[in-house]
Amino acid sequence: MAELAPAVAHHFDDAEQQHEAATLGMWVFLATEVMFFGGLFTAYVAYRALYPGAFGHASNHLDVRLGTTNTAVLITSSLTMALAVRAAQVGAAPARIVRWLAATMALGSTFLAIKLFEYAHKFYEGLVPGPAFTYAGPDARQAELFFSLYFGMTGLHALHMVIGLGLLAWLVREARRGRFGRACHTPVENCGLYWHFVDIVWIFLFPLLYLVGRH
Amino acid sequence: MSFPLFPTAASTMATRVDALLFFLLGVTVFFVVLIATLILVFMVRYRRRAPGERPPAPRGSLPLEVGWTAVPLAIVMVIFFWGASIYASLRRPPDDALPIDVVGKQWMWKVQHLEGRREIDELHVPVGRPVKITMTSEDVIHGFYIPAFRIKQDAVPGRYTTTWFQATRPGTYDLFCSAYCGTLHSGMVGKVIAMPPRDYEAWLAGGAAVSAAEAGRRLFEASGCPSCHRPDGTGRGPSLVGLFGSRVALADGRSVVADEGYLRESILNPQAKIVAGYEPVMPTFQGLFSEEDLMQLIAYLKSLAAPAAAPGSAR
Amino acid sequence: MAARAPTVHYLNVDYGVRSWLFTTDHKRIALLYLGTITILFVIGGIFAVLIRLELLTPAGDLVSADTYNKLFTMHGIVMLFFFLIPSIPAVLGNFLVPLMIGARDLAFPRLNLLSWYLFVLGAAVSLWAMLTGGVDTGWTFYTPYSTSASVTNVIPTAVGIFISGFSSMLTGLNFIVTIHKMRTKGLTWFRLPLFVWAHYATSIIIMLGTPVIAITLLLVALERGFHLGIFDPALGGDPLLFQHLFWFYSHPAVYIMILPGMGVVSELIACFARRPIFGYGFVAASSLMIAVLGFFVWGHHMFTSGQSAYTAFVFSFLSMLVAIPSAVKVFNWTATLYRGSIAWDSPMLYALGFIGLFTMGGLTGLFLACLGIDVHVHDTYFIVAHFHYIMVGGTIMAYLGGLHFWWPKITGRMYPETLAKAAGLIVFLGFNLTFFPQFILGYLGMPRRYYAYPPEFQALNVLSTAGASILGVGYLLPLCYLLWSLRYGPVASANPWGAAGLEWRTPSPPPTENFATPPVVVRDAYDLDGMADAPAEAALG
Amino acid sequence: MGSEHIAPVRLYVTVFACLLALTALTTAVAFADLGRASTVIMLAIAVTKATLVALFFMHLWWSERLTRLVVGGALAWLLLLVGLTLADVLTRTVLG
Repeated sequence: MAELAPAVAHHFDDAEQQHEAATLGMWVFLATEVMFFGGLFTAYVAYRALYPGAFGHASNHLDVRLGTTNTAVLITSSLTMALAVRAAQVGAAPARIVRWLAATMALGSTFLAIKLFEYAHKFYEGLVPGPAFTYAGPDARQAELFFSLYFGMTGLHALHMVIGLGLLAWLVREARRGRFGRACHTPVENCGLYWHFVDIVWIFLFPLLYLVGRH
Repeated sequence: MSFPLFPTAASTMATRVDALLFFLLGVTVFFVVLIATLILVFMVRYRRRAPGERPPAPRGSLPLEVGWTAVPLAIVMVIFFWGASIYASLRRPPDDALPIDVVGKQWMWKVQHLEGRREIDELHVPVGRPVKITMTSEDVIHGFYIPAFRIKQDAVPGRYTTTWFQATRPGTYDLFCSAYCGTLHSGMVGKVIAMPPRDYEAWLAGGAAVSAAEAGRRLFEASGCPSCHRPDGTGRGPSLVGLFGSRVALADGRSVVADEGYLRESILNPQAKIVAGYEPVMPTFQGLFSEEDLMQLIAYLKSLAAPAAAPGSAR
Repeated sequence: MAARAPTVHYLNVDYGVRSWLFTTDHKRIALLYLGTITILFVIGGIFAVLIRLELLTPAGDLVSADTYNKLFTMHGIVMLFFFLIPSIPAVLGNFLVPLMIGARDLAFPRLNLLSWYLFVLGAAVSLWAMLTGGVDTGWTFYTPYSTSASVTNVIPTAVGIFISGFSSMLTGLNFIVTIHKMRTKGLTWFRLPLFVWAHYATSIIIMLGTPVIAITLLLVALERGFHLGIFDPALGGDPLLFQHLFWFYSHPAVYIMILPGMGVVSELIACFARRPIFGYGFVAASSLMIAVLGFFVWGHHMFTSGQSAYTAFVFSFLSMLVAIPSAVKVFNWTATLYRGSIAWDSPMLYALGFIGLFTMGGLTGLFLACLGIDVHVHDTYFIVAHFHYIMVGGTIMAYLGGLHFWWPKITGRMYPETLAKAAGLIVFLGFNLTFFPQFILGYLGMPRRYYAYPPEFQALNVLSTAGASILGVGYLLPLCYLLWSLRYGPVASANPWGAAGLEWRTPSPPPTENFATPPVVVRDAYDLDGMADAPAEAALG
Repeated sequence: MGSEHIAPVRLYVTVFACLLALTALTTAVAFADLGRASTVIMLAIAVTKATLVALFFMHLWWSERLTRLVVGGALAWLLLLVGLTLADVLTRTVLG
């Protein structure tokens, strides 16, 4: 999201201005992301208000253990990401930056693997909306609405994770070349902001999708 | 060829809407003329006479700014309250309104009169009596629009919407579909025939069809509903006598007013709102009843209202 | 200005297709946008011509009903998403915002170029969808028609708009960061030209609104393609939810289109009345007020849709409020003219035409915000007339005015002034003849998107079509003489209009770096005394 | 540069521990029979967790006012979108 010239680009006065511009740009971009997910959250809130019972029943078909595990995995990846950013800020050796970035990537991949497993399971259970939807419980139609939202929201979230992994892979390559240090760490910071944002989205998705009507 | 510039006004609402229109036209003409005149006068009066001319910089004026904020604000508030009062009456049909059901479908309007007559792309109504239209759609969104009555309401699939009018003049008026609905959207037009009440009664009687409630009762029995919904309340489902318009306590502690939308939902999606004290055992009837069937069923359920219930007790 | 030495500027610094396709210069990207949206305007215009020809007679006789439905859909999509939304921001804003704030470029030049590529890609996908079968949902994509009933290319069209949404967001993001972080020394917020204020407000709307339309169209595509039934009434889904999400963006989008136009008009009036805009602070603040309030009024598109009555009252009330900042602008512009020194140059004629037509458009907007009247005129030609007064009478007038005004800066050439005045007059007359009759048609009750109509509406439709042919000539004229001027127009000086503003303090056309030395601002916007400090030609050094 | 803050590792680890604890808590709340309150509690926990991530992992605690304005603006607009839409959905059957 940032302009990634290591030196000060020709149109900036100094590195300070360049860094501030890149940071502001990233935050403004994240604001658009809030609204992007906002459309789905609006749909969710409206339908949950209309069909609380159906949402409760449908939610029970999700696997809480996997959901909780994934939450923990993602939170841990946020920690490693924060440490990667810190390593770049303090001018640590490239190997250390790379180590934290790689850990973040490993955790992110774990999250996606678990998610994929969940999706496959839903597919076997016939909980994918569409002609193959075979939901046995009451309010099957409203449950289909719930699963449409489930796949829409987690799918969009997973897509963001994939993009995040791509960004991390690129960061690793640049870090190996020793590009990041005390003087240049804006790209690591901005990718970090993105990664944490994706984490925050999941922090809301988890209770809204997995924990409705559990008791 | 006729060349009208103003639509016929043939309902009680039309005169109210037109009055507001003339007020708004007055406001518009006043401001457009004011601004245009000022611009033209200034353009000529203060045209540049010498290339090096340097007019004094404006100093700004707080009173002026406040003034031309406050005056428009006052005007738009008048417009808001005036418009809102019309809309409030439009959204609240009189209790004694004659109910007529309308179903929109690509690309026709199907009308069901309570007494039984059904028509397509024609709507016969009595003059001088409020008529309440309850509508829905079988496919996409349609717009029920009678320009001469100045009313419009979208018919939305999956739910009921209502509007009402009281025709003031006998005649034949356009009925349009105003919400774009596909290929023959502009062919989804019909006629509203407003007739003196006596002619309307005669027309109604000419149909010789069974009433909507009676058709609904036959459906009700043919679908096996009475086996659970017994009138004395001893069945597995609640009694439906006197249900319409009453307040129903639900199993989850909420309560709802049993209006058309509630009845429709409870037939199609019985699990959504379970009546307190009953088990969620009713199967869904989605896909088994057409929108017209549903409206007949509801007409029947309405006819079961306890005779003592005062009209309008729903509110 | 005799024997001007061939100076190096952004146009002649480099030649060849590559130097354009890989440029990161905001001025060149602005020209890339200019070329692209001009082509798209012509395409959208051809659709409009066919629509007006079909409506010449009550019967549907020129094209089939399906074709007509595709025509008005594609006219709307092309004109809104691919012409009006990028028009002023991506062309004039791109070119001028850095110049006006004394910056060397936008904050993220490569994202700026990416934005143009995304725009071209989005437009190409949508046009491809139109050429291979078209789309007939109306530009509003209302569900469930768009998700289940339509058999046309809904998904690729939606994807095209989705992509172009990212282009729009990148431009908005660039403006916000640039205006915050890249202003030159001495250029405080309240010295900014109103054009910059307008673009700042516009960018806020873009950033907060566009993502919502993006996700909404994505959901429509997913519902169509993968049965993800978010809006499907058969599942208990709510078609009105789509309308809420759609209008949350698409109402503010009207302000994305008109606010930059207001910014242009402020510049034109200040220059040609030769005095700062009356009530500068109020005009600047009104832009932000419009941007914020514009988000609170979307429900006025849904008064007859089955929305709850209470919400309708709230939305109507809030819609009334958004009229106030617009009124404030009109009054302040008019007050600026008082005791000014008014030159009747062609850009000024466009600007004054804008005020008149925008006033009409704005006031008729009150009819639609007003609950009682809207029920009758909603979805009729009244609404068609209203938004064309805002978007064609407003935005396009301002766009043309701005294009004429900054043409010498952009190209270094003057255009034929007499022809430009004539074109302005023809556009104004043609426009009114086209769209004024539609107000009457609307109140008579003619629904929009009708391909055949009852015969009593014909006379007004004939008038409208006649006006459209005049309007068409009015638009073709500038296309011809502006192109002509590129080669034959007299060479323009750095500041041909005697305007204030940093963009006039650098040569025409500007060098790639915009300014030889970063300018320092010591005076308020539109203060002509500031121009004496640094004569433009001195920058040639 | 020096415009950004370098937080101690211990802070990050503390925040991380809090996030894990809150995750466990929210799951526990979900399985306890608290009626309607459970939704409110779970949302409150989610908001707390998101705030922790934003403030410390994303350095919002140390960032300039403009950044906070951007975040606040985005959240306000999200509430606007959800709020006014919900206002319609919930009041449709009230009148007429």
